[in-house]
Amino acid sequence: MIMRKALALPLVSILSLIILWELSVDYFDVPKFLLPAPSLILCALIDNQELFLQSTINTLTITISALLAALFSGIFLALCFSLSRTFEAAFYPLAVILQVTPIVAVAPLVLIWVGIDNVNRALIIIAWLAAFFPILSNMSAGLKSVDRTLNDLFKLYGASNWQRFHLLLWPTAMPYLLASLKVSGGLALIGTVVAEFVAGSGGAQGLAWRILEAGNRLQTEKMFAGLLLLAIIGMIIFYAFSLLEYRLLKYRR
Amino acid sequence: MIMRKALALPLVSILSLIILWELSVDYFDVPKFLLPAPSLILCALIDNQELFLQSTINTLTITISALLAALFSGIFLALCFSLSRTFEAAFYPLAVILQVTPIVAVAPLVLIWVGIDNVNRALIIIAWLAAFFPILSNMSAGLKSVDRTLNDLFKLYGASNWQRFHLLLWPTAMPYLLASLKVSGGLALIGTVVAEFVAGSGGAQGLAWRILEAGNRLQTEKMFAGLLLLAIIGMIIFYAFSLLEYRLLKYRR
Amino acid sequence: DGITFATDWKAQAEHGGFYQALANGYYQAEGLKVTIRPGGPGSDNPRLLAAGALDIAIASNSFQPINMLSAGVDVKVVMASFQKDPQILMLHPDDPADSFDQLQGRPIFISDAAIAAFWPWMKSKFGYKDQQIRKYTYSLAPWLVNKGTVQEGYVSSEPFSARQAGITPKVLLFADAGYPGYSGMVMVNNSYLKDNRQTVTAFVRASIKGWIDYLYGDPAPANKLILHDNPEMTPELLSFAINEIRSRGIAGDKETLGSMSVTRWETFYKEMSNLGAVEKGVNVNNLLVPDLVPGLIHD
Amino acid sequence: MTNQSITLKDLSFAYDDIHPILTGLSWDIQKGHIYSLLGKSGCGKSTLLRLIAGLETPDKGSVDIQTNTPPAFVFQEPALLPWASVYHNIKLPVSLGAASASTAEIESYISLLGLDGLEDRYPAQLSGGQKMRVSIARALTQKAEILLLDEPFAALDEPLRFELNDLLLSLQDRLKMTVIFVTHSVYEAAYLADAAVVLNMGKLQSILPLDHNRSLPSSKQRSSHQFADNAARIFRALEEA
Amino acid sequence: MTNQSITLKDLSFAYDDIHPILTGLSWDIQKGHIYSLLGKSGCGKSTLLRLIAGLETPDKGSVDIQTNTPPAFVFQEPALLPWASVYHNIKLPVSLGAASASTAEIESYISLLGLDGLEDRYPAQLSGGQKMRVSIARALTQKAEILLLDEPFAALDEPLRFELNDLLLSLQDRLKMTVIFVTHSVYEAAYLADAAVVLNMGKLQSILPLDHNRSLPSSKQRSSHQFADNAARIFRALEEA
Ligand SMILES: Nc1ncnc2c1ncn2[C@@H]1O[C@H](COP(=O)(O)OP(=O)(O)OP(=O)(O)O)[C@@H](O)[C@H]1O
Ligand SMILES: Nc1ncnc2c1ncn2[C@@H]1O[C@H](COP(=O)(O)OP(=O)(O)OP(=O)(O)O)[C@@H](O)[C@H]1O
Ligand SMILES: [Mg+2]
Ligand SMILES: [Mg+2]
Repeated sequence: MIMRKALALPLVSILSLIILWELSVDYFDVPKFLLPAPSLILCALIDNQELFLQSTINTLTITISALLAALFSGIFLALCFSLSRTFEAAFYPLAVILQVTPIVAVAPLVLIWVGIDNVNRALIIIAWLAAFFPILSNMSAGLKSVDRTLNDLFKLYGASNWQRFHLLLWPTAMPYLLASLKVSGGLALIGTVVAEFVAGSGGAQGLAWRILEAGNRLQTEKMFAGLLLLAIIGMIIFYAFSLLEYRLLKYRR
Repeated sequence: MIMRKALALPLVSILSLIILWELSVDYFDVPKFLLPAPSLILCALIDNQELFLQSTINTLTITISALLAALFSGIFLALCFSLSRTFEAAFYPLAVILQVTPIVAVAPLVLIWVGIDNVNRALIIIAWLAAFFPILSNMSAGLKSVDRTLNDLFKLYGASNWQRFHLLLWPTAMPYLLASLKVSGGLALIGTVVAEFVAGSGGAQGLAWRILEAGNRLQTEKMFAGLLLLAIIGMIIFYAFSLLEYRLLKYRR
Repeated sequence: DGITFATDWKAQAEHGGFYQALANGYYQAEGLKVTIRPGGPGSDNPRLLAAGALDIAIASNSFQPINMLSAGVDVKVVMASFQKDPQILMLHPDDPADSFDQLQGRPIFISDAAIAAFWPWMKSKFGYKDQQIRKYTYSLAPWLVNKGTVQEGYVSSEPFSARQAGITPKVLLFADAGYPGYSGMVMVNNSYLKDNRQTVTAFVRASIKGWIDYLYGDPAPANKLILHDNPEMTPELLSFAINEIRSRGIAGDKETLGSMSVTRWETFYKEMSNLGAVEKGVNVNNLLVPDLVPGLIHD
Repeated sequence: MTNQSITLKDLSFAYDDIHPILTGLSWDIQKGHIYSLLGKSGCGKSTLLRLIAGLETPDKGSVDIQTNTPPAFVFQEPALLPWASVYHNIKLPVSLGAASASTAEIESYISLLGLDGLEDRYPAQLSGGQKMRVSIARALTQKAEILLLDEPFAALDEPLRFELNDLLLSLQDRLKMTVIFVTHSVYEAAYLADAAVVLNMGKLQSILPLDHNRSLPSSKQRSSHQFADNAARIFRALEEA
Repeated sequence: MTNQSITLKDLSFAYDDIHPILTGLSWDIQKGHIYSLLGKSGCGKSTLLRLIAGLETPDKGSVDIQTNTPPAFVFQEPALLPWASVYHNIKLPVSLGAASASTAEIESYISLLGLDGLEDRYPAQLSGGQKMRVSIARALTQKAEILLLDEPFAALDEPLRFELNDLLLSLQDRLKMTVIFVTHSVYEAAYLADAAVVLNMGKLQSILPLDHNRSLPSSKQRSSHQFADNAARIFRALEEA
């Protein structure tokens, strides 16, 4: 029941938004290059479905790779940080620097580093840069929230670091990790798009390409079709993690 | 003692990185357009100090405004979501859409909306878009982590919503909020820079312009001076929140 | 009342004429209060103009106004700063190639704007493939370290930066290979034009005067403004750029500076629409205003 | 009839479909009486208190409370705010407007519970018994008409427990509140309660009225015949369960 | 000498500079004995157990343990993993390789503690006493040589408590482990312990050896003269504190 409601309501809200949009574009006579009507966007999507499908697959592939990389690296770094205060003090600043360095500025460096023929690798690295920090930050906070007595219990049992991690730290940090995944899922997606903007090649054309090309030609309905696909992917990622959260945390309280 | 160590180590690690950098640029004869030596960067910074100071102030102003806006809106939305499942189901998707929409695509809309002459307002809105989602997501997770018995206690006392918020929910969610602030602080900064790229007119003089135009003109040491300033601001924001975290959570366990 | 003129990048020599007109008071003499609003990589003049947020702005290339027209924006082009588009491809000095058609299969660093505009033309004209595209995000570094790659740019800008890095590149000008577009055009929202014909006329007159003065007189007043507006600009780059514009005839003859020909627009459109680079069924004549400034538009 | 403060009628409750906890329980709780609630671990004592407090909704039946102030509840766990000092934890009902104790009163409860000097500590810096005492102090500041205590003294040493038993009696004597307290100590029940109530199989198995001679000093009462008799009767009732 | 399993020498410990908890405490803990540790709430009993277990480091003095397996510890709070079922919580020491109980053994402890049918529940779905029993079961599966129990039975009803007391005695009889258990119940101490130890003002105030006639059935023992005598002696020691 709850799940059905949780599914129905967003649909209803989005649908009513779309209807409102369609009507007000019509009513206020909004120029279509500013905000095209949803019906036009849908047409653009259907007219170019094969193109969009391929682009979506390309973007999605990079997004998922980057998200996985962010997940593993974020968790791993957070773990290292939790094991050694010294390591944390020494390397956290570098993570912060990576986070606040504009992607346009690093993109050329990344491209040079991986070689201009490995565009996809460059895209993954750039999208990873965008996605990994929330996971690191939240995982660190999660690891710090470990219950003192449970910690003592594990000490008492002489648990190995690995046991401590997967039986105590991991489940403790889970709510934090899940919250960050919802953030990083979106960031990996948007990071991929930005990466395609700054480092993409003409070979594998992701959604960024579609959006940009359409935008440059003022084919705004086509551009919005690309944005729509992005929104849908973002939503799928977000609700997948929400579902996971619901499943995993159900028995906690 | 702990605090002193926590301060000294990052400094040491950054310093040794810089020295390594200087030496290897020299040793490997790295062309300066690729990676200028730290000494050159410092010179560029000093030579253009007034310019950089002004740019830093501009960027910082936008960043802080956007971060504050993200903080209040994120917390407020998360609260509304926690009060009403219906509201959450209806509006969370919109927040997700906002997160995954590329800034380049929305920038013109924002610019048109606030008026082309209110560039700063457009910048704040765009940077806010980048920063607010982690706060919302973490705050939501934090609000869900409320202890059941404490919740019962407040119910029993007939606490008002406001009391429940500031005496129970707020402190419960604090560790989550602080983790997200570390993320959003950086995102607000980088969001400001991106906003300056996409919406700033060349007249507005934030750090983005120093970085982009210097990069374009291959004045790489000047570009890195801009990046350095960004890194420093990012670090200050991050460590300010870390300190706050340390202070606020000291007595918890 | 004032008039805000939006350019397509930070202040540079490519906007020199407008700055000269401003600096020497040519606009003022016409009774105009002009503000120049520099653009950047994300500035989207066509969309802002289409949405009515801007009235008058630079069109970087001939594609922009045509795309606007085909999207249903009522826009007019009233002058062209450059008769030749300053777009180039740049090669490393020791590169064996010395013409466009020898660059098939080579990685080309090319900006988003160019991809949407020139790329289809280059593809069909020289047999390039999408796979060659590498994004140019306003840093020459990837090109500099990768011998054998090709770099897109402006004749008046990128070669200078390359020289700063110790490389004197080979330069291939699109226009020399038959690219028929104008550049640095002034485009105006037609509804604005209707109500402010006098103002626009005066603006064009003053701007042309500024350009002539900038290229053939003393460019110092404009340069001072440019250097002030853009701290990364250098006097050396400015004089390099002016020299390139002059010596390559980018702005055409002194006498016909600013003018456009209907036939050339039509040629451009025919070629590009045949390539599929722009939509079919647009009448480019609708872009032009024949007697706004007498003699500026000819057949 | 007018001196009934709580009426439970035909209460049924279950957390899930398989294990019924309460099955048609009825109880007329008299105003100003002290009840001790006994029963096997896991039989539903805490659940019953939660139902009375309105923290759970019965599946069937009704809970009827005639009172103006919210009941005071000492949960089985201390339930303290980890981020608030001992003092602020105790003051919580006052801060929330659910009670109106003066600073002097709050301080007197702190003293009575032996928490002097710990006011500025945080819960994480307290021993188990100290935490429980903070929770008791918090409930007392409320000066509620109904007191629901879930094993409040289980974590305390015997002398302190005796002291607090007497504290409760004297407060009750003054304020005439209705007290229901869960305990596992038969002797505590025998000493404190006006009636011992045994919960078993989802119903009240027996309600044993107990006699006391409160005029005697407490140590005398604890060694009196009456006391031994009370305890024996409770033991017997429990054994039947 | 050889039958000492733990030696505490001149232990001092404090959490902060102002409140010393232990001040030069010494204690020779005999192998295979059951000690009950009594003392005022907040006097440092839990802290002492933590020191013995090595969870705190003494400021001065030493803790010397001759044992191969880690001690089993029942904390004052249940300390269960909220995300693990009852069964997996009990199995934790085995999962961590700190003990090697078979599945049958684990199930037998579950039965002995009356937790049958609750194996798949999560801690949040248990009553207070049930949680504590899970914690006790977990400690027992460890089959450790040293058992440190911090008020393990405080949350349990008297009949169950008696049962578990006897379970502990029979296990001890078989396995000869050293047991230190904190309790507030003088009667429990009097029945279970070989010696009652009173902690006061940071030192062991007294160590009272207690006599039992374990050949009698438990109910007989509980009403024996010896038992009453043991209890009286402990009461007296506590009063001195
Ligand atoms: N983290 C801490 N910081 C400061 N003081 C503490 C801390 N933990 C415990 N204390 C203090 O140390 C003293 C001893 O605590 P301990 O938990 O050992 O008492 P206890 O004898 O087990 O009491 P109880 O019977 O109430 O459980 C108490 O007065 C307590 O306030
Ligand atoms: N959230 C829950 N979901 C399912 N069952 C629950 C839940 N909470 C408690 N129970 C079950 O309900 C029964 C009654 O629990 P309750 O806490 O009322 O017992 P109790 O009498 O207070 O026991 P104790 O003396 O051990 O505290 C127990 O068997 C328990 O397992
Ligand atoms: Mg209970
Ligand atoms: Mg204790």
